[in-house]
Amino acid sequence: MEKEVAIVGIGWEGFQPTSAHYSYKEMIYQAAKKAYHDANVDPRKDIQSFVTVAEDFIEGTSIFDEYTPDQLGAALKPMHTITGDGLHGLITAYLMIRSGICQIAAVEAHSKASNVKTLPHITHYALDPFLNRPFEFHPDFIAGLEMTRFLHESHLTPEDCALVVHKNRRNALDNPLAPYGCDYRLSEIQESRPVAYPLLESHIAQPADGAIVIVLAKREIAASLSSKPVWVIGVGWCNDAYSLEYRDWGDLPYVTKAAQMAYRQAQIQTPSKIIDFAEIDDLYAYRELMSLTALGLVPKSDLSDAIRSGKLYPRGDLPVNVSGGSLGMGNLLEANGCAKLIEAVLQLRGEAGKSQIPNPQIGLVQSWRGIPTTSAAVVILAVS
Amino acid sequence: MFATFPFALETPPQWHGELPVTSRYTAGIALEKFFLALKEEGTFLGAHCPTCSKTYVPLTLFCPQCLAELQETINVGLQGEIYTYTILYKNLDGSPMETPQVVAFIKIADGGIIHRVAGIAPDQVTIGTLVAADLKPKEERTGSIFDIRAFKPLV
Amino acid sequence: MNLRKVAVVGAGMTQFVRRAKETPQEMAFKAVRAALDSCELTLKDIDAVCLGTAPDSFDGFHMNGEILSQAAGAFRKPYMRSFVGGGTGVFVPIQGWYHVASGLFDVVLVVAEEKMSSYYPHAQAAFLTIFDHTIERPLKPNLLWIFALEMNRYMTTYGLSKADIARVSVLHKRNAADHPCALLGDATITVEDVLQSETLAWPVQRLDVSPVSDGAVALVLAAEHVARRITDKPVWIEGVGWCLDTAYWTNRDLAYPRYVEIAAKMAYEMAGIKEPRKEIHIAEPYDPFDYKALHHLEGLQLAERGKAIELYLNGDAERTGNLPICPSGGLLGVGNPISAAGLMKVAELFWQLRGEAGKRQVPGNPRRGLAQAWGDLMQVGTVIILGR
Amino acid sequence: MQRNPYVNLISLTEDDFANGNVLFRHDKLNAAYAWDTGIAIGCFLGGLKAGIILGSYCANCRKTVTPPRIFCEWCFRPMQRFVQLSDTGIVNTFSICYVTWDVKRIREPEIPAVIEIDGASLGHGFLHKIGGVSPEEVQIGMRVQAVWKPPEERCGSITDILYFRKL
Repeated sequence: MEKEVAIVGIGWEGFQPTSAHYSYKEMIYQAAKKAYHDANVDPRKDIQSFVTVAEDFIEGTSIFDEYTPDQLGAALKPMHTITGDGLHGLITAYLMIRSGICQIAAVEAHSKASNVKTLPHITHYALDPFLNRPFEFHPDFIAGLEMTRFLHESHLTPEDCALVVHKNRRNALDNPLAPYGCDYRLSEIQESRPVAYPLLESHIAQPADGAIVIVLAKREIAASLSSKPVWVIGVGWCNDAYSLEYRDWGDLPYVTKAAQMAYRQAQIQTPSKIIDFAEIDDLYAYRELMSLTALGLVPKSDLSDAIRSGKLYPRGDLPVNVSGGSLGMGNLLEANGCAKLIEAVLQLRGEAGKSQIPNPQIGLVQSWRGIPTTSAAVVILAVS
Repeated sequence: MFATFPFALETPPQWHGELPVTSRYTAGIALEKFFLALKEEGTFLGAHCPTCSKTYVPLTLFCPQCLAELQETINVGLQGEIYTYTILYKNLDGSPMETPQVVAFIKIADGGIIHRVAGIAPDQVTIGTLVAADLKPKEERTGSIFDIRAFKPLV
Repeated sequence: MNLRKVAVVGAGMTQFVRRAKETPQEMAFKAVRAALDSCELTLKDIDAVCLGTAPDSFDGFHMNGEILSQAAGAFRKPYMRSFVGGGTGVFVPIQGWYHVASGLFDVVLVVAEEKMSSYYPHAQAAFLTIFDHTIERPLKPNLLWIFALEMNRYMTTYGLSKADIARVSVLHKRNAADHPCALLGDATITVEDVLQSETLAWPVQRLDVSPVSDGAVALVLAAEHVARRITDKPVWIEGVGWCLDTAYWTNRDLAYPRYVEIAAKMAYEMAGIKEPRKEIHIAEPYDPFDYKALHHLEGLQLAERGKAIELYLNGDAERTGNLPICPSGGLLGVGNPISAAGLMKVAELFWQLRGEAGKRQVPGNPRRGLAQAWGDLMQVGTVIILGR
Repeated sequence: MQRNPYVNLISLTEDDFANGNVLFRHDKLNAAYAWDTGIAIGCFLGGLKAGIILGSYCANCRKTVTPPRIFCEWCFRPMQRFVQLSDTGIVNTFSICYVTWDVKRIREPEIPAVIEIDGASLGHGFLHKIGGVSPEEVQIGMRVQAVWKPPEERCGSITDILYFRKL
């Protein structure tokens, strides 16, 4: 197991459906100062490289990169933007530290989803202008197509997906960061409005605002900064065919590839035995089940049993999305992966409060950039 | 400590704006050829990659898997099968649709087309149903995805 | 620092044109294909892909990085897009560098693409929204404003004349006449032509500005042990540096790019360069406007403050001079498809240092070159140093 | 060189589009936002509505900046307080712009400028326009003053200042 790079500080602000009291800069500043305090670093002196993840059309600014440095203490420092999920940003910091170009790096991810008034229209602009856009379908049709094929191949039912919603929203009640906690009855979930059959409104993570900052450090100094460094022992990321016409609808080969890369690095042969808990993509409830298989954690044929037996609940053998996931914490756009990473770090440090699972050693975090992408990232964390 | 300004100010909580983006896209080398064939010949074209043994529909200039420039164009007809589908209830702006639509990915060779399915009740649609593109008459075709009215089950 | 050695082993680029028929994906594919062919590799040999493209508004796709992934060779491969505005073109090879230097990958593709003509009717509209949404956009600023404001501050601070600055445009556009991919090469352009061109936003005139264009460029990077197998002429990445200044651009000294200085010093330190003016043999500073080349040469420590123009006045900047500047023809001559233009400069160094630059070849077997790009609100510097 | 690394593209003219020689399609992004102004910019806009220009003071750096923020980007400490600045200043730099963003000629040139605001630390200002003066008269270092909209027309916007005039 490689212990080259550790997470030495985390900070967050939110998560809430709205955040009108702060501008995005002010919101990020709150998260940053907490993370730097947690890592015991001064950004102006100690941090050598900074990364933000953001997309222009979500921010409403062309070249949003311009507005990233000040709230992180990164002015006149090496800083760049990655247009990816927060985990891509974290992996970027990890790569830079391993390359030797820096020893301490910070990563920031945020969402001001409440400020974006036309998100489906913006997502629509990511589709092919000749083949897909002329229909002007709501982009959730893509999730509908994927869910149908996945249920067909896995012999699962919409009820299995509703159980995921039930679990994650209930988990969220124990997570102070999560605004969407609720102990729903299964019937309430199943009676929600259809969006793109078999996808229901209740299966979809609702938008939320928030900011997250994470500080990473090289092995030699990690121990001096943190009494509980959380080691990044494996990273993987991958894309698949972008075109809707050329992709695989029933599987997530890009999640599998990303996971295999991370497992190889972490020297994990049988992840289902080694991973103590997982914080994974659940932007749509069926994606949690689909990802579990793609990650090699639960075979397709065992998924229904896994969700029905309690295995995936906080006290089960493989707790999944103890944080409440995106269904419970909200869809934080590019910050989704980092929100899950926060939970994983707190769990491994033993600081997860009511959500704490007993003595976890190795956790897996996985994210997906959402519709219509085929872009996933996986990070495996460990304490010793 | 941060002290706020000593007298009350009327502070606007939000500032409204837009990101104006107006685009003129070319269909490009491959899709232009694909749509012209649809318009003129009433057929779909695919591109064959001999290395990967794949035939991509719609036509592409390059193989996404090995990045070879694809020279071989194959006429793949108008038929395919429903590989997956959904019934869409929501418009792009989030409002409910008056009549929910059946949208499917029609698999053709190693690619396919996303389009509406017609001529079958939504609750009768199943994966594996064989369908064919229902084209507009030639004189009405413009080289667009709407040259296909919908896909209909084969009888 | 004991860093893993990384080489550039292949490069390819498309022509830079005003309006391409090809889609952004098709353009990226063509550049990647040419880069792979140039070093006789296939996509199987590629471990990961790094991509750069400037604002999504140009190509006209939300998440443009995702759209381009398939064309950039990222099918079932690790893939990320980096973004530092106009600085992106020189940042992508830096991103490629840290991918390889991390030890996780041996061969990485680096791709930059821009199709500005997709923004219709006018690509400049994309720049209206680079300004602060609340306190600047209501004034309806356009891109020319900030360049003109910076140029005026720079000229006034150092007492430079428009006629002197025009020499930059003339040299670069003349150089570009020898580039097979150039959009605006002109072997006969004169200072008078520049001075008589239309005044857009004083002091900026039409021929002070690089043209809006479409194009794509790709490089192949490899770790040392692989690079030596692929080619007997590897070109090493000796130094990288980047720096982003505060977004509060109206609180800064616009006459001097501190951020370029810091980025350059980071790259010089990594490359072990103590006297850049002696140790850099070719410079490709970023030149979207003619004065910017001067501004950047000063930030790069290749000229004293206010004195970069002397390199042009005394002939040092010419291909046969002591410090050839933009032998490619630069953005002013080859064209400015934002991120692709930056990467074009790095490709130029690769060809120059291998002695493969054809009619553009700088004589005397240059050993080391520097490329730099710049972007955002006059805010970011990206620097790479290549050597053989 | 083993292979030609330069690849041709098919270059189109506007006529190719007009004459139907190329298949193309127009589209328009529908992207609307309501950005939270937050504490600092919210107060700045509130100040403009009240006819005053605000900055903020960093006790650590002993510096007053504008537009205001609640944290200092240089020392990363919280700022101490908002400060009312003067509505006068000097021209840091300017341009005389003869074209619109899409490079169409305009009759009356616009004069954008960075105005260093009196009361803020040296070199600190913001973007605005100069008016009520002929372009030849404008110089770097010129003293200027804000010309405000009448109070009833002010809405808490940077455009509550119409322009800066020569003093």
